[in-house]
Amino acid sequence: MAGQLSIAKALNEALRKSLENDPKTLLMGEDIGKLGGVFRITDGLQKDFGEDRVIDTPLAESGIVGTAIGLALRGYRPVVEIQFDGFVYPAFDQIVSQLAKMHARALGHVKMPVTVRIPFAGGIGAVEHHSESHEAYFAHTAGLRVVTPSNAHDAHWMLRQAIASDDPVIFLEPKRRYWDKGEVGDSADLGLHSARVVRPGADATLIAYGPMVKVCQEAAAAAEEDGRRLEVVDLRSISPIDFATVEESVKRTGRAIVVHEAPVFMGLGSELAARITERCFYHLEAPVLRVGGYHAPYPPSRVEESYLPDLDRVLDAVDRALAF
Amino acid sequence: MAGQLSIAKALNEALRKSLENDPKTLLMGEDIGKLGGVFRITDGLQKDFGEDRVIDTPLAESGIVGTAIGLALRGYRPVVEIQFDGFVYPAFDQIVSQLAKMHARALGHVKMPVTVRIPFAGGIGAVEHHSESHEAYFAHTAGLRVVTPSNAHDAHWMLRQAIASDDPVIFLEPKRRYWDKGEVGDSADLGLHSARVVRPGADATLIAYGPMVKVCQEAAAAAEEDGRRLEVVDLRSISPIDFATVEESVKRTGRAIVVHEAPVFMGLGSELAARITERCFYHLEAPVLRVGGYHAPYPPSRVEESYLPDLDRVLDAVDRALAF
Amino acid sequence: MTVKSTTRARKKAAPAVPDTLPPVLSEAQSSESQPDAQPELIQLLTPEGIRVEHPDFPLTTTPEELRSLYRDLVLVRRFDAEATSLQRQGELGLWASLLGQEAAQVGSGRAMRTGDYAFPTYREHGVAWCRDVDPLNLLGMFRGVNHGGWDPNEKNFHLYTIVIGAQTLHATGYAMGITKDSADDAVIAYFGDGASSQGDVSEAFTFASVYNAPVVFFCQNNQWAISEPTTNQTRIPLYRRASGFGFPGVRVDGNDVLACLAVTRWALDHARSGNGPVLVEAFTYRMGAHTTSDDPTRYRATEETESWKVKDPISRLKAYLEHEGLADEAFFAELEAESEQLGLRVREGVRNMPDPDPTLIFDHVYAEPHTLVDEERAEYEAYAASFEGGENH
Amino acid sequence: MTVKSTTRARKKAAPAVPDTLPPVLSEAQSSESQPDAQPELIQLLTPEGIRVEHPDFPLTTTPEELRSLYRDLVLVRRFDAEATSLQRQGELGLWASLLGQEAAQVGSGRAMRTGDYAFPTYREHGVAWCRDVDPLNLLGMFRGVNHGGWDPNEKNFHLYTIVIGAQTLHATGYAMGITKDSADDAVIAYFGDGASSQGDVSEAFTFASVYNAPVVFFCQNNQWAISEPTTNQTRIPLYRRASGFGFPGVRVDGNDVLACLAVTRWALDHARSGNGPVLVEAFTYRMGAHTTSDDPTRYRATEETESWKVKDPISRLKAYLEHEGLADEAFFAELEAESEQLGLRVREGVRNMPDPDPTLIFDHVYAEPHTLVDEERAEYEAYAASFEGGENH
Ligand SMILES: Cc1ncc(C[n+]2csc(CCOP(=O)(O)OP(=O)(O)O)c2C)c(N)n1
Ligand SMILES: Cc1ncc(C[n+]2csc(CCOP(=O)(O)OP(=O)(O)O)c2C)c(N)n1
Ligand SMILES: [Mg+2]
Ligand SMILES: [Mg+2]
Repeated sequence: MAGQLSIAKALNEALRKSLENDPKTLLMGEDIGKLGGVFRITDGLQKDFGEDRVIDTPLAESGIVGTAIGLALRGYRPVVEIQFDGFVYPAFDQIVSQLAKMHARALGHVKMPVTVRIPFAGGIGAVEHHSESHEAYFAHTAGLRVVTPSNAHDAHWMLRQAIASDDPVIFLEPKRRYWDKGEVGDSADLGLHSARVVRPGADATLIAYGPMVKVCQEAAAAAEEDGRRLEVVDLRSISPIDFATVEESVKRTGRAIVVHEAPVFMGLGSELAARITERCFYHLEAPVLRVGGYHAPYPPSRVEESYLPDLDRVLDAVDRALAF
Repeated sequence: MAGQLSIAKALNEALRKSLENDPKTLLMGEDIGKLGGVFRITDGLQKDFGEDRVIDTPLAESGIVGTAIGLALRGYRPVVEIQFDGFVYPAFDQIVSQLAKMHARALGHVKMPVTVRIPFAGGIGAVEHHSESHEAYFAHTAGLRVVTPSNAHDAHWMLRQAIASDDPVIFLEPKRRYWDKGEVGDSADLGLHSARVVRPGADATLIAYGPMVKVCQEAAAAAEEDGRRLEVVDLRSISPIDFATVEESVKRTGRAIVVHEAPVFMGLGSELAARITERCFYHLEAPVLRVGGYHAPYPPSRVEESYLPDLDRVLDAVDRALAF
Repeated sequence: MTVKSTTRARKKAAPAVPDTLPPVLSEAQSSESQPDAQPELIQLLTPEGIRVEHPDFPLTTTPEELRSLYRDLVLVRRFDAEATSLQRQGELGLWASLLGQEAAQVGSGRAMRTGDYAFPTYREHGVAWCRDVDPLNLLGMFRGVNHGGWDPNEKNFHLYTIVIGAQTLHATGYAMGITKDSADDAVIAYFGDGASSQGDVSEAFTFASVYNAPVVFFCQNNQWAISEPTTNQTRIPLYRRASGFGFPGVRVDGNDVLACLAVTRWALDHARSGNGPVLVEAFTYRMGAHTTSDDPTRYRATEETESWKVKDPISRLKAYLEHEGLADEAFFAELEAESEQLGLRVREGVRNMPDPDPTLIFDHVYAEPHTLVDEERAEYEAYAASFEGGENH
Repeated sequence: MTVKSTTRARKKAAPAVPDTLPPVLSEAQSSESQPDAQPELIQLLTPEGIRVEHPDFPLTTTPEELRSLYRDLVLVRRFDAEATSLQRQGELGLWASLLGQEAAQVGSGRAMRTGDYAFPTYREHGVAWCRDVDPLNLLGMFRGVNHGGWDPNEKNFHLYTIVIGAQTLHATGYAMGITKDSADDAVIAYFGDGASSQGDVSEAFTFASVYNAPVVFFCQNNQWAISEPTTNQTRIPLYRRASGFGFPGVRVDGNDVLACLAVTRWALDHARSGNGPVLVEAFTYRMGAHTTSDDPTRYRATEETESWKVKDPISRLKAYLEHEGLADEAFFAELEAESEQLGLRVREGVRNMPDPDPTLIFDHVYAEPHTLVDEERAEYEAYAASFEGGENH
């Protein structure tokens, strides 16, 4: 992987490599063929691997995931693209009742190596259903693995690891970061489910994933000007969560703020806050604070800036945490 | 409501009263007509109110909820029965993307007075998909209200309040308590979204809802023998949560244990723990502990007793909380 | 000029019924397998602007009505073009153009009675026009100031639905309500060729059929679902889907406003008279991109698009009006002026559309009070106020 | 004895196509609206046990084959009866009886080749039998010791699926894989009349049709979906659903094992030969309750059930074997003994089925290691161990 790649391109290369390395790998989804997907993540792949391996499907998400399950039973390794976050719900039953549970139902006799790629979250000025963060639904569902990269390197390697996994993986792509560029290394330096401290600090820990990692990094940089050293943890994996890394950090800093776009109520932040408090009770100087979306449908794009956590809201939470 | 009624009968009476009081109220679902539903909650209602108001639908949950939305748009007040918890997922898109969001999408011009009744949770020795606790999915979804009664009185009055509500309500019926009897009072003594302290205590607060309230009450009774006075809060409403009542209790007791059947990871307990810690940080003697299901598909019935929180697991958590 | 129609549908590459079929099946399947066995495409006005009769769908129109339909087509196209250019100017975030589908929408829209109800997708700007919905209302969601937000009951035109197919169930439920009310209204559910694959649409067919609901399923088969041709959704013509659910399906020339009017009028009357649902497949073409975000050069040949230009819905009606002397130059000139006016009004209306206050986020989550929303609103307001005093970080 | 079939389907109360249909539609709809226009119900053996020929579905059988089919029917029924009584004795939590549907299941099951694959609902015990799945395997989920748990690839018999219709998509995906492998296997997807309303089933029809997948959709229309008659799901015969999706549908007498065998064999060959999917509707009857939890007296008349008794799938084959002298008393006696043996084996097998260790909960959540599951398992084990030392609360 020479030089700087956008996240989009890093994903495209990951799909290409996976198709090259394993003839059983298939891509399925709406408009992923000639169009290359609405975000061009599958650009050029149908041309190179054929319609048999890069499959434009009928417009039916339950059908896509359901037939992917059948293909997996036949020994294939399907990688499904859901066009936008808001369109995965018609497939919810197939994901939650079938994909997630098949391995257990079969007492381990069958495996479900299906990756479901979903461009998720907001910030792109889109119409309804195109900006949702629904990771909490999937994280609560046993049998699924849920991950999301925040940079090109992770995008590439985590997608390859997800496809190679024998378990179903919900792979959430932070769509507003698709065009962010970064160096993609020659190998995966971490396991699929490890968190990464992306900025060291001592005063408080910012915990984020996917699109919010960048916001937290910016917030940490801004805080530094005020003499506050914020550590930033990129979770990378939402289910399972690498609590060892999180715990180690929070025990050092004594304060944690979780940041995500999804509504705070019942969001990932609640699990992190609950478990961090359990594990670090005597180390916490302040309650774990949460910055996230409101308990409301994702709003029209002209007000999404007010809905989405940004640098100011993160720093406001830092202020509150430090004031305890 | 003279005398003791089972929860099942209290619900049946609530439906009857709602049908009597408002000609726009309709019941829809699978097998709710002649059969009276698999749990007989609609017993006798089709006979008395006709096939036009108590409607046996085709076997298609998305269709049921989707047409209920259309009926609501036409001025009706549909009450939908989903036969079992595990069968609501085919309707997930209609619930999450349509029912929950229609009012906001219309800037308030339309209302969605649709009640979705779901017999939920486990403990009845059933086969797969018949014992699930999926309240977290619905609670995380803005636009829905989510409630669950734990006794006959609440079952009756909360269902009537839910049906009267102009917002969509997910009404979760603790199926293993259907045959528990209790006095049903002459009027609703609480709003739909108020919690209730069902047993006062000073040493720790047990927080539960639906089927787990009884378990917590039993645990509290057992603990009393050891001289421990446990307060039990029946949340009744899962979304929104009556945090005022919770907060008041935990500030008094200094310790809280949340109990639910759903998997702990990303379950209601995480939100309660996170928010209680935020609100009661300096009052907490111990982290909020959680007792619930494991991160696994609901298991075969012969081992469900090991999956479900019971008196011993609750008391074990109380021990741990008190040991802090 | 009026001649007998001999039009046939463009043959799709549906697999022929294979030889291995036993005779009893070949027979049973015959109407499905041999598209030429009967007239598929109902047409009343040829692409050349020649009026033809169809024995089953007689239509009498006054010159005034014809001019009025023409006016609708022209103004709807004008509005659509204006919206496309407003998107290019950055005034809208996105636009889903109806270019090429004006006749399907105006024909079906004008077939409706006042009490009838339409459930659109996100592309039915022409139907909205016929329902007298202010065009500016449609632009709110594309500008990003709301998700629709008009009162659907004001004009019996439901909010745009983006999740493919979901609205067909709402339409069916609404139609079930009409039956319960013993009203003689009917409903149209719009959807696309791509949408036909969604489970919700089939479930809507089932509910409508079982409850005999007065709903017309109006499928605009514009040949494409973003980049996927209709052959990705079905191997036989779509109108035949209905027969599998026990109700009639017809294919109409979707670029022929008169045929769309006549067929939809019949279908609505069929439905409102207690005969249950009908599927109308309007065979048309999406002349533009899927939306302003799309790039159709990646997946379809320009020749295909060119070949549909000669079937343009507006020019054929214009040719007819001119040949038959049903409209004079003054009419066309006035319409041109009205069209400019409309463009201007839309342009100015959009530019003056205020951004909503951010507290809109909290306004309509619930119809009744909700403690969590109230708290979050209060937090938000306090937080926002902390900036107003100039106390930024 | 062999005569020409004149059998017709029991007429369902489907609404006639209304008068308002324009001629072109009445014509197009004719095959849907006039069930008598052609033979609907394919039958090779009458309820009286008389062998009839169907021109499209010739079947030659040796006496041995016939006896073998009879044996299947009897043993499957016996197994089913045993399971029902084991449920009554508290050994099973639930049982879904196939009583009355033995012919549909054995006929279709025996039509499969070894390489073919079946995707059952929760009632296909007879198909499992034909696939050589140990009957005890089927009882695990009904006893509550697992959710199925057999290896589906061992006998090409997928796990039971309880969520209605979901397995039709798995079957279709599997069949798409067969095509990719250029194999000449085929798949059967079982589902019920009630399931036909689920969006997933229609989506499976679409995928199968578009990809020309080698899958036979085998609908056992047993007239009931728990308490709902088939008229709650459709107003025309179910086999016609297929025509709306562009592939053939046939209705076979589901109580006639020979017809089910012949039709399914044809359908599988049709599918495996690259001709795409087929829908087979096996017209049969659920003689018992939906499951042991159900009480059919609440919703259906005993006369109806009685009227189906005379169509019993086993007695008609027995009558044929006897009339034609194809089986002697020794055969029936041996079978009776074998049947008793089976009952005994099942009874003992179930009673000796051990309860799983509770840590089963954690065993197969994921195929690869998972920190949260590992932690919870460790917590559970520590907690459980605290009791073993006798330290209870
Ligand atoms: C459930 C769902 N999946 C995917 C999408 C994304 N999407 C929007 S429009 C579209 C194509 C729709 O095609 P068609 O139904 O033919 O309507 P048309 O756009 O041609 O009018 C797709 C895939 C969506 N809106 N909803
Ligand atoms: C999605 C879903 N909804 C509801 C149920 C509950 N349920 C189990 S069997 C059944 C009836 C199925 O009828 P049919 O498809 O005709 O099959 P049969 O039981 O008659 O074999 C219902 C409603 C379910 N299992 N799955
Ligand atoms: Mg289209
Ligand atoms: Mg049935």
